[in-house]
Amino acid sequence: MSNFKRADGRAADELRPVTMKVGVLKKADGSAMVSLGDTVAVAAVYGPRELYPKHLQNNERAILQCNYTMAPFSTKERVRPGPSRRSVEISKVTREALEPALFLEEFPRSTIDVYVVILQANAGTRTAGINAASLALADAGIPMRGLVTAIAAGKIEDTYVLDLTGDEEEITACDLPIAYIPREKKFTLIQMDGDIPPEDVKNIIKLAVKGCETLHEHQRKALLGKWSKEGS
Amino acid sequence: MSNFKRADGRAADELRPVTMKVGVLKKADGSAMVSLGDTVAVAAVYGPRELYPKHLQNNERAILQCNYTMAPFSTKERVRPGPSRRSVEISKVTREALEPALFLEEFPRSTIDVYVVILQANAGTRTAGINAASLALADAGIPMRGLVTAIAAGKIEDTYVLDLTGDEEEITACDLPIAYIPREKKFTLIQMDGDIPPEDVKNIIKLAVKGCETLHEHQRKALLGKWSKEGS
Amino acid sequence: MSNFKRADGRAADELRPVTMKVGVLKKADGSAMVSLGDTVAVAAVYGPRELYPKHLQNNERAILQCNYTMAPFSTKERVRPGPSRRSVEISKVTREALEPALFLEEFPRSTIDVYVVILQANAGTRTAGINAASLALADAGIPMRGLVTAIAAGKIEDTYVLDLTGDEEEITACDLPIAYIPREKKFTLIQMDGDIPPEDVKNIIKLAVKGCETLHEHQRKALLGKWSKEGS
Amino acid sequence: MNIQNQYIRNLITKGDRIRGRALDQYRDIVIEKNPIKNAEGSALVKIGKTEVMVGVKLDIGEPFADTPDEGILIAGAEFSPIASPEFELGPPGENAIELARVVDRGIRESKCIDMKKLCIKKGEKVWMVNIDIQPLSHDGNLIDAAGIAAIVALMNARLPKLEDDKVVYGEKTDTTLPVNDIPIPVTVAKINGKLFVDPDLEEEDSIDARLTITTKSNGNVCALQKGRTGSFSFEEIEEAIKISVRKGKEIREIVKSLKT
Amino acid sequence: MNIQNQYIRNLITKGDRIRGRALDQYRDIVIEKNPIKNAEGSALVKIGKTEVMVGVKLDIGEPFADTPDEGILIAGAEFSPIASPEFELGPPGENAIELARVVDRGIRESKCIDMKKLCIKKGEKVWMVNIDIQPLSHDGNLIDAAGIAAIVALMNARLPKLEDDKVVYGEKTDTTLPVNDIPIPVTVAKINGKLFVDPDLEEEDSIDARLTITTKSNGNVCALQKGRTGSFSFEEIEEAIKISVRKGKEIREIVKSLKT
Amino acid sequence: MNIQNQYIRNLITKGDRIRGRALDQYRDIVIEKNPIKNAEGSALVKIGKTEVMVGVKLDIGEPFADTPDEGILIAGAEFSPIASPEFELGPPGENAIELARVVDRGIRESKCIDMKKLCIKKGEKVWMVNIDIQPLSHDGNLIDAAGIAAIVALMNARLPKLEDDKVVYGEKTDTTLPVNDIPIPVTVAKINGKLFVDPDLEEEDSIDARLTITTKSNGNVCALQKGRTGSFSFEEIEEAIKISVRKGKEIREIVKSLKT
Repeated sequence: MSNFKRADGRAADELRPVTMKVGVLKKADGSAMVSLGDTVAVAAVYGPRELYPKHLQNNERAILQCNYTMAPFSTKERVRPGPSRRSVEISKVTREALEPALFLEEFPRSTIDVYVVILQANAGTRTAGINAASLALADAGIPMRGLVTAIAAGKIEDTYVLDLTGDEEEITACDLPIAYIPREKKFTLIQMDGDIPPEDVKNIIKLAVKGCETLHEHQRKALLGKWSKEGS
Repeated sequence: MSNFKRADGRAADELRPVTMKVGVLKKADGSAMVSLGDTVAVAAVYGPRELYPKHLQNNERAILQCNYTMAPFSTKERVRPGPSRRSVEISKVTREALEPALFLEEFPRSTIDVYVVILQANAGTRTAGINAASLALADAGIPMRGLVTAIAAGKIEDTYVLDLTGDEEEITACDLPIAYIPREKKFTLIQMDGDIPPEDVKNIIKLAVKGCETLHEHQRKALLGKWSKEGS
Repeated sequence: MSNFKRADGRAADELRPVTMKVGVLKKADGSAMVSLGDTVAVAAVYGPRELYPKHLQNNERAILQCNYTMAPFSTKERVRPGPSRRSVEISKVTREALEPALFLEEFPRSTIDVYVVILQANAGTRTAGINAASLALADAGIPMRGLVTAIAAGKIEDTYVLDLTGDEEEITACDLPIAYIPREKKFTLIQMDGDIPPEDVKNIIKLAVKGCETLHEHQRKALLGKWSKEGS
Repeated sequence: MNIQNQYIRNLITKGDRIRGRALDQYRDIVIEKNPIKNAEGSALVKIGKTEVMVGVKLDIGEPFADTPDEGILIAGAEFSPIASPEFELGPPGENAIELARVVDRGIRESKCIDMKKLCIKKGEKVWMVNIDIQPLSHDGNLIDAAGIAAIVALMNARLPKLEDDKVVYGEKTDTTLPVNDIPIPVTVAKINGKLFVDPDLEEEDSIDARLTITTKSNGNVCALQKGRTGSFSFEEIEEAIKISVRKGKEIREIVKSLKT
Repeated sequence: MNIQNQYIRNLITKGDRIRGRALDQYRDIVIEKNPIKNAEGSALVKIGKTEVMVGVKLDIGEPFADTPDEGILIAGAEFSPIASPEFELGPPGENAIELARVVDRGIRESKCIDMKKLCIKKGEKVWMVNIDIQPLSHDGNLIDAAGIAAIVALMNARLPKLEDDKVVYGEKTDTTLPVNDIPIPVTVAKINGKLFVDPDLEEEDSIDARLTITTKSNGNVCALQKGRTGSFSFEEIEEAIKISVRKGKEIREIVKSLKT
Repeated sequence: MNIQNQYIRNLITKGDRIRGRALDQYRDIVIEKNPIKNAEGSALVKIGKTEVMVGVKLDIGEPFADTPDEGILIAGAEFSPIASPEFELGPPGENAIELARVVDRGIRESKCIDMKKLCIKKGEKVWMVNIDIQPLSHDGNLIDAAGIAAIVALMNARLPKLEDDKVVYGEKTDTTLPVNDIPIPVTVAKINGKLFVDPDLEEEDSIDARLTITTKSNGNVCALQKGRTGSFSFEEIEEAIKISVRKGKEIREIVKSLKT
């Protein structure tokens, strides 16, 4: 391992400061806000509710619909409103990251709608969005096999690095985001941009899993906080 | 009051030359053409007719739909065809200006569709459009609480000025269009851009009401002209 | 007649090398590939199949829907994906060229869908597309009054010229594409850009008909080839 | 096909028309020049109850790479519901697009506008001629009405003022567009082998096919467009061309008589 | 109109409101300055359970031809479903467009930003001020919340760094936007002739009409917008203006108290 | 899940496949170089009954602000209904977008194209490399077919002629694109914990999840993309990478053998 020092003083396997809150949006059936350092995502969940128009209904299971959006002011250079190819792809992989955790067959003819908005972006927006969406699903009382957690990791110089910042993304040999269900030890999102040997891929995934386990604790606390508050 | 003289020689409280005709479009259920000086609007009305698709129907009342469009050649600099944010807003306030005059509850499950096209523009296009739309509704035989009239007024130097031209819009302290139902003394559209004390707002509205009363006479004559012609 | 020599050595009334194949696309109900020189069109047919949504169905006949698209890499300068005004018009005239050959009244409430993609373009793409579409309809087993054939002709210097190339289109006095049902001696597409006396129009159409008759032979062979292969 | 369509088809087959017109007879054509002040040129053409407004707007633009010394011609049509209950809001559909492209080709291919004279600075700045077609009432035969309105609007257009190679919007000069011919589209409709001109809306709903033939002053054909789902025989095409040359000449005389 | 709407209307007619507020009483207003690091300026405004985030982003652009020495102001609103089950994905609808345009006009017409100071090079480069409105929770009266958030975001915005007349994204200077007034929109709602401010969502669903009046520090009115399908009498307009001047002043004091 | 899907799943669970292939066996791969004359480079790749055409078109454009001395790579996919009754007309849906982006990332991250060599004038003019993916027949595993076709098309592309820094469309030079590696995507599918490659359409409709792994000549991984609504265990990921390195090498040999 090299002597690579992170600009923000974090250890290589350390997450940025994490904040998680549920029930932050007043009008949604479930909602959550997740921040990892300067990346802030909010998620709202509606449903299960009957899907219209009816010809889109599936008689055997609920449909999960996900939409990921960046607020125009969330980035250094303004984002043009409206869907982009990037946001369409992230919406798709977000849905595919969440769906393995749900019992959609319990809600035939229904839809569960998940909306993620990135309010502030400093790398890791898709994973922050998945963490928030997973919490919002739980907050909405939708039964789940387990919470979905997500984080990216990479490799800078010879060091495996967890939870990359925007500046670190510029110099990493790869950007590898995962979504992971700790209770099931299952990967539901795996993506990577980069150029690394297979051995590194495995090590980086392992590091990301460590990050997910920590995030899982944060998620549980956020939900407990809600429940204890509700119980009080 | 100042010595402000209008370029076209009108008195401060004088409308531009007004022409109003009903039944000008062959294919509509009701139609009208209104010109105020160089501003020319045509309006067509269809309905009440059954609304499709059915899931948009309201079982208790008719839906009023309005669309305002500028012909590409209507302005000094060509207008790009298709809706703009301006035309969407004007379509909305036009609908809200007309709806108080209608008995929509008499036509459940129906739609009444109003289309306004500006053929020539020299300021006051939204108000010309509302005047034309109101006439077209009457021409279509749709029962109304009263005709809707509309005009803008403003303030140039220290003079309150009725029915601004495009050149006058450049120098007015405010542009304040209203729609007004003379029979009910009700304001159904109020907008303003400008920077004036509250007292001026009131005086300008009063001046605009005077203009509306004159326009109301023109509208009644236009409809009488049609009816006498039909009777002859 | 002048001494105009064609750059590719063809006689004035000679087609470019023709290749026609049916059943080239694995997933369509019927398909064909047609090349005339460097112009290559593929067509796929689906149907007759029930039309959705149901309110678009015609209780007395099938609907024919046609779509003409150029692959982005088919031309010298890249074509932007998505419909253009040109492609919308060609889709329309393609439908109107094919429909007279079909017995749509035999398939009420159905749709027959024809998709043409131009893979390579060197003039004559709409006619190549119609030739391919007609073959694909036959390949799909859809009953027809006769095969539809199509070709363009023009006039360069004083010579009537069949099957223009892109370079020839630059210098022709007119570009006149037709679609023609040889079995019925009927013209189902006639378009022209140019500037020629009526007498020339007639002579160019006659030349194009000759081209269509040759193409008709190619079409029949392509279909026989298929059938003999199927029989073997 | 409903009863009215069948009635019209039977009549035409016998050589008669619902409103008593001859097969080769247009409805009354009324043309108004420059009704729109803000357009550089405009025309309102009425053919019976069909009414089409065309406005010509000029602006400065960059020429196409392959014609660096030529102006640009663009025709578009907006089918607003004011003209017909069959028209819907939204981007132009295939009928509006076909209409605009047929009008565009008639003008363009006739070479009635000297596009090279519309070059301001080669490769950089040329005049863009926007022809915007706005039907006000659709009672059949929009193509001919739009084509006539387009050429009249062009003939009566005046260039706007330029300052520093920028358009001063709203100020027109006395310079007219360089228009040197009058292409006229004539649409020939067909029912059961009978050809006739200028179908009204009820007739249009009953026809098998139509062929629009645009001719120039010298009798040359500059554009053809077959429409609808029927077909033509060679003899019918021949006949349609003959009709269009003759009727085109008549309409061209009406247009010329305006030019004072 | 459902039973809850009728109940609300009956209450208001008697001068009462569902949550016990006075007719001229806003819900609690909470304002957070610059919560968004990547925005040049931002504000989160909560009025009761209504929450609106506004971010101001600055970029360089070409000025409009008719104002070559002035910056450009653009306001837009995205109604994401996170804020309300009634909002749908897709391009902004008429309510989002109206909201953005009313906010835009209040800022623009108040002349609170000196647009000439936003000119970098006349006719070529000026600052473009993007005001992006993102509701987080729609519990009624979005217009006032958005208008307040917009002016607070503008007041707290700092220009980004320029290098060779290009923006260095993400680096802010200490230079603030030249904002010299605090326009405040106050929306007055009406039920059965009774006027009241700051309708919550249930009230908003029950009203006849609304009138948004944006006022400046000197009490001048800089924008009016009537909404919904009811109407106002002259006396009601007079009264609404009076209310808006008074409430605008109160809200302006809250905004001013932030500026430290 | 229908009976056929269940049958396929049962087979795979036992290690068998409907067409008798081994789990790690691709269908026959047939590659045609440069079938499209007007493209600067092109390839048709058939994997069994799946066929994908890719065309590479080059044009001049402005570089991105943050990479002023690098060319631009753009991949797009059009899912025309000619390739499958499941494809619909209209703008690219999420599957087409994902396909194009996975192909794009495989090329881009492998750094197989030296983007700096595509700079013509720093900050002003660079080559834009358009990779357009057009499936002709969708019988499963479009990603691998498209990825192979894309790299073959790039390897066989020649730059067009330039005159005054403008492209002379249709004239190619002898200069090839600077391509120095052959990234190959291998999609590993999963049913009930069994991993297998190159699912055909029926198999694809039955899978739990897929993982596409793009590898380079040196065995490095340059892109990963998990798809579908199932999940993977760590051991499955390890195994999938092993498979993809091995199969990627085999396919790379096929691609290399073409290059004569």
